[in-house]
Amino acid sequence: MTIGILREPPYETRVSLLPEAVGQLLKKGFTLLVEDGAGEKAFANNDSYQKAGGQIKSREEVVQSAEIILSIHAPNPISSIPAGKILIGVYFPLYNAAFVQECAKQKLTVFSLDMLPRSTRAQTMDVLSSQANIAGYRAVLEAANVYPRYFPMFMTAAGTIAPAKVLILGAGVAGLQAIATARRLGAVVEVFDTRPTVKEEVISLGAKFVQVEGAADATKAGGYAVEQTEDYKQRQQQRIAESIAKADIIITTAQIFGKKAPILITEDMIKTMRNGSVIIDIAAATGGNTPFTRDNETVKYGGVTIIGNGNFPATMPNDASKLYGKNILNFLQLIINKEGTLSLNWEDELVKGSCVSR
Amino acid sequence: MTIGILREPPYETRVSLLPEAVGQLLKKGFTLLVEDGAGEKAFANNDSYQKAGGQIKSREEVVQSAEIILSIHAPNPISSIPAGKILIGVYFPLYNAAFVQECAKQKLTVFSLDMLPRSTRAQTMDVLSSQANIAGYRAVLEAANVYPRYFPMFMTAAGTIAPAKVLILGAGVAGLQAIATARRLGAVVEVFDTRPTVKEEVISLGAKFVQVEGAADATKAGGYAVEQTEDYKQRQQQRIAESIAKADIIITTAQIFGKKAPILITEDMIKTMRNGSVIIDIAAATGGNTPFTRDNETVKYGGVTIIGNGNFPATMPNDASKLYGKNILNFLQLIINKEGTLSLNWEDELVKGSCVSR
Amino acid sequence: MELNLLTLCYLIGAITFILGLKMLSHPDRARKGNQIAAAGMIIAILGTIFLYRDDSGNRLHNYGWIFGGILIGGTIGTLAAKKIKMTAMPEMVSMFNGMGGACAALISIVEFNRLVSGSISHSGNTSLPEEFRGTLLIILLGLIIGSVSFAGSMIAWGKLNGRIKDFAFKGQHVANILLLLLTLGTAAYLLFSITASNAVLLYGVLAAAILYGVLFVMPIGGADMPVVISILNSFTGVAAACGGFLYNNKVMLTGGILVGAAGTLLTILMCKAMNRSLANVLIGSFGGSPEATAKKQQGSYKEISLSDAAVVLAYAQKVMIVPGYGLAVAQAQHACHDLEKLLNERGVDVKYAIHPVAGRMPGHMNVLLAEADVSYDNLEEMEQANEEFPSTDVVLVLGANDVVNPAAKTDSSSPIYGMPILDVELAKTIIVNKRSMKPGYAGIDNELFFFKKTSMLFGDAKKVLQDLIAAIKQL
Amino acid sequence: MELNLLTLCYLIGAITFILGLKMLSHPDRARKGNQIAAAGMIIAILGTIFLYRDDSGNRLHNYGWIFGGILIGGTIGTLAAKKIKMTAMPEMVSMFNGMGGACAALISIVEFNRLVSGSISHSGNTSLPEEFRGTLLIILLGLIIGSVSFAGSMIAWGKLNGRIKDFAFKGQHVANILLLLLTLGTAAYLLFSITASNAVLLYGVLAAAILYGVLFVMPIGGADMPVVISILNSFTGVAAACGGFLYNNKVMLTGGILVGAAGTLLTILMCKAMNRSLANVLIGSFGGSPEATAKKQQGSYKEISLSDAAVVLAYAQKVMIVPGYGLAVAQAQHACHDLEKLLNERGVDVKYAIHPVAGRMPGHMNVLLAEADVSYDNLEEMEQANEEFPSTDVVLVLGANDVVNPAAKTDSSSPIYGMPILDVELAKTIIVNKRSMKPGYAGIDNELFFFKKTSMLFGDAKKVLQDLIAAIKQL
Amino acid sequence: MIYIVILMIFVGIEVIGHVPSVLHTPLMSGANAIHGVVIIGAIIVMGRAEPHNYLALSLGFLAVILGTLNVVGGFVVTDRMLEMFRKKTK
Amino acid sequence: MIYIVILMIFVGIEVIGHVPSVLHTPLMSGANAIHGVVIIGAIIVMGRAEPHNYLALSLGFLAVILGTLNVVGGFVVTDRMLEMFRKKTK
Ligand SMILES: NC(=O)c1ccc[n+]([C@@H]2O[C@H](COP(=O)([O-])OP(=O)(O)OC[C@H]3O[C@@H](n4cnc5c(N)ncnc54)[C@H](OP(=O)(O)O)[C@@H]3O)[C@@H](O)[C@H]2O)c1
Ligand SMILES: NC(=O)c1ccc[n+]([C@@H]2O[C@H](COP(=O)([O-])OP(=O)(O)OC[C@H]3O[C@@H](n4cnc5c(N)ncnc54)[C@H](OP(=O)(O)O)[C@@H]3O)[C@@H](O)[C@H]2O)c1
Ligand SMILES: NC(=O)c1ccc[n+]([C@@H]2O[C@H](COP(=O)([O-])OP(=O)(O)OC[C@H]3O[C@@H](n4cnc5c(N)ncnc54)[C@H](O)[C@@H]3O)[C@@H](O)[C@H]2O)c1
Ligand SMILES: NC(=O)c1ccc[n+]([C@@H]2O[C@H](COP(=O)([O-])OP(=O)(O)OC[C@H]3O[C@@H](n4cnc5c(N)ncnc54)[C@H](O)[C@@H]3O)[C@@H](O)[C@H]2O)c1
Repeated sequence: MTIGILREPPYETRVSLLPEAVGQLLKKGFTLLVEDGAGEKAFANNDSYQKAGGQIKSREEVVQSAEIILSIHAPNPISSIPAGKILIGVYFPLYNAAFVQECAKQKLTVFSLDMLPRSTRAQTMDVLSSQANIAGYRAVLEAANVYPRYFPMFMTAAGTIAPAKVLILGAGVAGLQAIATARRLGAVVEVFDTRPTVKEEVISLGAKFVQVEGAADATKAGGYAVEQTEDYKQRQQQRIAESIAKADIIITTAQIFGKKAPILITEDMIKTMRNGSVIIDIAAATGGNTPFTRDNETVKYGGVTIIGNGNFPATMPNDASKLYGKNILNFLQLIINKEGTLSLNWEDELVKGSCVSR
Repeated sequence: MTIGILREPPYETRVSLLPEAVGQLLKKGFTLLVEDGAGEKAFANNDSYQKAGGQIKSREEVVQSAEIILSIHAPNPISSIPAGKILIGVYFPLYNAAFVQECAKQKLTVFSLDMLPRSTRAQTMDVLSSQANIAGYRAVLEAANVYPRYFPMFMTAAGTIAPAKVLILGAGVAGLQAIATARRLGAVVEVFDTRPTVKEEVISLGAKFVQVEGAADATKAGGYAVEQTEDYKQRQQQRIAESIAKADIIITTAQIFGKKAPILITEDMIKTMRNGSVIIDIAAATGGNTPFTRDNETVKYGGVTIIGNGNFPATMPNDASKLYGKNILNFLQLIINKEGTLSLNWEDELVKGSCVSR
Repeated sequence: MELNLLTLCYLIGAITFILGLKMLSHPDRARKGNQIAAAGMIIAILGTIFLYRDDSGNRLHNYGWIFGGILIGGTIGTLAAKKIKMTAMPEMVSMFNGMGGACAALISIVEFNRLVSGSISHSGNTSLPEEFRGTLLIILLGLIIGSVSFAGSMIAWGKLNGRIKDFAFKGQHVANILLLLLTLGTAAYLLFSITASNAVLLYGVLAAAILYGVLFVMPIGGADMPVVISILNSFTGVAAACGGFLYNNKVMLTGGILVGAAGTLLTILMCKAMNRSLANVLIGSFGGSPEATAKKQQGSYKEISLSDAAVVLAYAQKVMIVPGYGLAVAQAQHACHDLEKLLNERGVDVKYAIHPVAGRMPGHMNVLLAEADVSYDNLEEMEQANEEFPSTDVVLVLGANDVVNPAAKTDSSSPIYGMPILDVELAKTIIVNKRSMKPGYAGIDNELFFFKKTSMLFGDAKKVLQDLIAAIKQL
Repeated sequence: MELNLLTLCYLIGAITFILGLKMLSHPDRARKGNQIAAAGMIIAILGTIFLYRDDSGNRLHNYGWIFGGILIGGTIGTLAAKKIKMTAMPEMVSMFNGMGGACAALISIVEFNRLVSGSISHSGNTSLPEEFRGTLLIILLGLIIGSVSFAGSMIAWGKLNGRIKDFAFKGQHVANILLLLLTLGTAAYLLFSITASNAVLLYGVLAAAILYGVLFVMPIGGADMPVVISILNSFTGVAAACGGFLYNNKVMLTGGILVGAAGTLLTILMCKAMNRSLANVLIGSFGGSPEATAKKQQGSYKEISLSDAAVVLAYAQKVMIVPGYGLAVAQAQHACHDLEKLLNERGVDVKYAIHPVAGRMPGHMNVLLAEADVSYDNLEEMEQANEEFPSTDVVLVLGANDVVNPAAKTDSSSPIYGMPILDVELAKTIIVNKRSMKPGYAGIDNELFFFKKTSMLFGDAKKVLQDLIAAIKQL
Repeated sequence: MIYIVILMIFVGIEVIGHVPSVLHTPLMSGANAIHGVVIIGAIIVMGRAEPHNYLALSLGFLAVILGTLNVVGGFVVTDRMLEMFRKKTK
Repeated sequence: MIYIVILMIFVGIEVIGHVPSVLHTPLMSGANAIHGVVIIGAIIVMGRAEPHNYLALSLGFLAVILGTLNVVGGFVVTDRMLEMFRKKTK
């Protein structure tokens, strides 16, 4: 079987498979076609792909010869992909209905890994987890870099520096990793989330959880957050407002699966913040958790810097690609049998769940 | 007495005294003149100075009326400062002989705080320490931000990530803080320095010290490094070469007081490094520890990113200014008596040591 | 200051008993202690055989019988003790204890007859001369205690090897007390108004005591047998001490009382280790505690006490720690690292087996253990760890659940079916620490906890680890 | 089974002595234990006075004298014990111990005379009848041991309150042994060939024993006196036990032997705590150890033992930890945090006083303690800490030196003069942990270590902290 | 006598005050062997039984056998149990 | 007697096996008070001295005084020492 690796659009630095993963697939008898310059920005040049056994081809050639085509973002235009191919990537179909329709038109079999159920079994191919983990880590590093003060506490001959106060809104995978990283750097961390079970998880990372009573029960939504009542939202905003006024750094990750991200930080709240404070909005891709967030942009509001970045993994392309590639390898094992031929088990909820067009 | 705070040159973000320190001096009966926009980039606008009791003036007014003039970098041109004034800052006279002569010509009394002896007593006014500490911290953050992989080890469903290997060359104040920060982020840290006493200090921070035998004895040089013999340099380079080939991140801080920084990483060594590796050169201001270092520039050599930054404290202007200001306050206590008048005790080695022109 | 050779032998015997018992309470010296006590015993026995003189200075006779008896008893005892399987040892102990009790009872019978024939029948008295009252008391005590101990031990033995089933009837508690009173009453009657004719009542006492012993042990559940054996053990000790009074024999007296006292304390300690009171064990059993039965229904897991876990860990060669989300919840990373260091100091090889999805975020365990400064070199990835489990003595699972659930391999209907897990069951012993039998993230039960090799160590991970550390330090 | 009221009194006495001593070895119950033993003693004394019958069944007489003596002794004893200063207690103990010894010796003298007049002079025998040989042996032993104990204790008492100076001559070691042999020889001679005429030799034995006691203690240094007192204490115990043999009095016997055994063990434990052997204490003293004098020249600091430090910390209300570079070198941050938590659990308030330049880089202590997860709230800046020191019971300095050097305030010629320091000397007690008396970064000596309030606890910080934790857990 | 009893009780309690609970069973077993001293009583009974007092002889003989069983079996079993602890003497 | 002596030695050693070293001095002092039992000997001497045996009377009297000193002083001093530990019973 032939697998093709496409070069991502210019704004993306990752690649769906690194040379090291290419080598593993070759051993299993696959042929690998790599689009020219696909891994360049992820510190994997054509040479290294060739050394691993991949063949460098033009995009046209890859698209034509490969049976399975890997690309993180949807290839543009989708019509450039011949019918019958299998596409694997992260296409966010819930935010992109047009894409799904086009795929169906082209008769493509498309697996969007963001649609995998968040079950324990799916974890090895759960790209949302592996990439959100990076997002949480990088968001804190970004914040520390932009913040004009120290994170850790210092008592020095030139005076005492208080530790930075970090507030994290939304403790999914990204939020949890942000907690861990901020604590590593010595910050004092407070966390908000609407799902009540998160409290224990937050405490297990040594941070403080500030609970707003009366959240809607999310346990039935398969681990994802559900939308909350108006009253709850108000009380939450009030409670958050208090913490925001004290925070030096805010990292927001609150997303609701398939919906626009909720606004958690209003203009008034931002006004209460100290000069030099930083807001990092990981939910920027789905609209952001502040009214000013713009994806991939740094906005200044008064003395507060608001950085929207929905694609933090791209800031750490090598490891991000490595983990993404490992997820892909695991997914391929699911859809390809031991003889190396395609075998799609539509009974399997992972296969069924992740397929958006066939 | 009147103290003036100058606005720094455009490349500097710090300011020599923040509003909070202004308040403290006012209480002691000083008058404070602040150049328009002096603290802007350090997140201290004119308003906040005025609230603290300072008077916003033009540069001309400040220079004329103040008896003591504070500026981190030397005012340019120096001839703009009227004779008889006292200047306090960090002027690196050893690298800038012309400046010293000009000051003498202008009949200025100039204290350059980098010339303070590095004694226990001088620590409260030791700007080199307080700023180098920032440099070490920021250098690691910068490296983590540029490095395309994780620092900490992770064992996840999407594969295991090995911890980043950080090599730190030179374990002065900046180097030590770099060790601490890199270890906080979960990296594995190795350290080189020529001074043998540093070994214990490095171990006290949980890092590994790789000793090159036969360093020249530096104990007599007042804590600063001395230049080493040719033979030693060679063996050192060989030993370093081995570690460099393995390192993902290198942070170089090796400086020799009053001299050009030694070249520790040669071109050949850089070639052995992995794609995506990062070198942060804190010694960039005095020439850098690699042949390619350029101060305040990011250079790419193959897959290796070399960042030269001799002024890391400027990347964290608020706390950097706060600590600098505290150093200045402590130094003022030394040269001003309880009645609030100048009293220069030339017997005191701190006063004597730091004065470069009178 | 009556010093002669026999006294010396007895003195040595008594001292070795004390020393032996003392050494028996320390793991490293226990075996030596046992041997020392045995040596002392031999000295005391040989001394008795060859040096004993009765009040009128006569040597013992009937050597043939004596040596014959010793030979027979010795051979059977050695063989039985050597052949028995390790797991059947407690029942063996119970049996031997019963033998001791029977021996004491037999002695009492013989001495009773001697007393009756010597002081009443032959001397023509109708009642016992006052000065023998004390002797009679001791004889009767020895008889009763010895018989109860004998009968109880035999029942305990039968229960342990499964030949005798639990048996209880309503009101048995009251019946037992009545029976005990009857036994003591008859004995008291004998004590104060013995005549040549009512002397046979002795056999009534004997029968009643045996019956009491049977009824006493009958209703107590098999799991509590060790406690019962321990009590009966101290009974036999007291019975032996009665012999000591009888013959004014110091070594019997000291040995008997020593065992009586130590046995009683030991019984209490055992109950404590099981977190129950002695009364609860002995009486609570009547009717069967509902708690215990409830546990049984859900399958049977077994618990391990802290100090047992401590010994198991301290004497292992290689220990693998499997951290999970519970370790993070308890924030027990530092305690865990401390345990690792402590075991290392004792020469135990300790590694961590990190499952990729342990915890609640990718790399959760790495973050956690890095905080406690656990060396990266000691962390093993799943594949690596799975290779090492077969050569691992003890796996210590700390607040992990799903990641060690064998259902992922065996039960295709399980929601986690197909997920690779840590194959901890390949190791020799598994100790699982969690707070309860509640499931983990995936919400499913874990068969591992019911495996034969697995023991549960309930409690908050931090507390448990701290206690473990303290316990290991005491070893 | 001789049970009468007096026996019961004595039994109670013996049991209370054992219980009392047992409780005395646990800090929380020590006081109660002492009181129990005292109560038992009162019972035994009253029992003796009112219930004692001699062999022929006579009551005691001379009540006036007896009560008079008790009244006088009791009054003096109580007053002396109450008035004495806390610091002078050891010498008091020594004195009382001497009294006990003297008492035993006096009893021996009286009994000797009774024996001689009863069995030799008055009965017309020329030599002692064989059956009294044992009694004589015990009398002589009591005399010698009692006298040595008396004389030694008085010397120890004198040394402790400074009235008697160390005194030794060349060959004293040999002389002492000869004197001892002489004493024992004379006693042996008396034992085997006593007649009415050579009975006065007894006083020779007495004198020799007293002289031996004096010479035995004379050369031993004041610092080792507690060990000596402890030995003499167990001597007196044995002397009292001799009395027990003499009168076949069980309570004297048990009490005496108990003290003799426990005292001997205690002596050994004391030597261990000082890291010396008993022989070293008793013999090494001859000629004075050069080590000790070397220490003295450099000024005198005092060391504290681990377990003392443990008690001082565990029973404090408020402890302030001053971390320094040494803590980092030892990588003892986790152990330090553990100590903090342990003390917290015991209700002790623990804070850290962070000096701005402690360590070797700005914020070194913050980095270090953050690694061990010490809460930021427990870190106090220098100014804040200096305000709290006066209300602090114990300051524990861990590997810090320059930052607590008072020379910065007092000695204008010091290179660190003018640097603000942590004023630890304001606290009640200061314990300093470092590995030696070597100076820190600034290379200057630290007067603090020689302060009266300061005790040194030498060793690697990590090791010391771990040991401290273990010691506190045992309390 | 009464002193010996009381002291022995103290000794018994003190001596095993700090047993770790793994040692409970071996300790019990060891104690079990120790109370086998009854055998001395049996020997005495046996040794002074009149040659024609068959009751005494036979009961005594039985007592000796049982006592020996207790002693020998007890010590051997204990020893076997304790073998487990020998593995590593550390 | 010999049994009592030996058992007592065991008890003595066991009982103080685990003293923390701060308690060394109070423990010594308490033991010191306990060996004051000699006073019983003194009382006996005194109590059965013949009214005219002045040597016995005076020595006995002295012995009673000294013994009482030992007992009373010993206990009281120990008690005072131990007051220090009362501060916090925890
Ligand atoms: N790693 C990830 O990225 C990630 C993300 C989301 C979900 N998950 C899922 O989380 C699970 C991880 O498995 P796991 O084995 O680590 O955890 P787990 O299966 O959730 O089990 C944790 C166990 O720890 C026990 N526990 C909780 N608090 C404790 C305490 N204070 N002391 C002692 N024990 C305590 C609990 O039992 P008691 O209540 O009886 O004490 C519980 O059974 C997997 O199912 C995985 O799929 C992982
Ligand atoms: N903070 C900064 O930025 C900075 C930078 C450079 C220099 N300094 C200077 O460093 C000094 C800091 O003061 P400090 O009190 O923290 O340290 P210090 O004065 O250097 O004293 C440290 C003490 O720790 C003891 N020690 C070393 N290793 C130990 C171990 N393993 N266990 C126990 N004790 C150990 C040493 O005594 P033994 O050898 O007897 O054990 C030493 O006396 C100041 O003089 C300061 O000026 C500070
Ligand atoms: N089974 C597995 O092994 C596995 C693996 C990965 C993730 N998960 C689960 O999937 C779930 C989603 O994880 P994710 O990282 O993709 O989450 P996400 O990115 O969808 O959402 C991020 C977080 O924002 C929170 N949030 C939403 N609205 C909010 C609001 N108004 N205020 C505050 N917080 C708000 C959510 O509760 C969530 O915790 C989690 O429960 C996670 O544990 C499970
Ligand atoms: N007394 C005090 O309290 C105090 C306060 C601050 C600093 N200091 C001391 O001052 C000294 C200088 O500190 P700094 O941070 O300003 O140092 P620096 O910036 O002058 O030099 C940085 C480090 O580079 C090292 N170095 C020089 N040449 C090297 C080479 N060829 N290879 C490897 N390493 C090389 C030096 O040894 C030094 O450790 C240190 O000893 C420090 O402890 C003392």
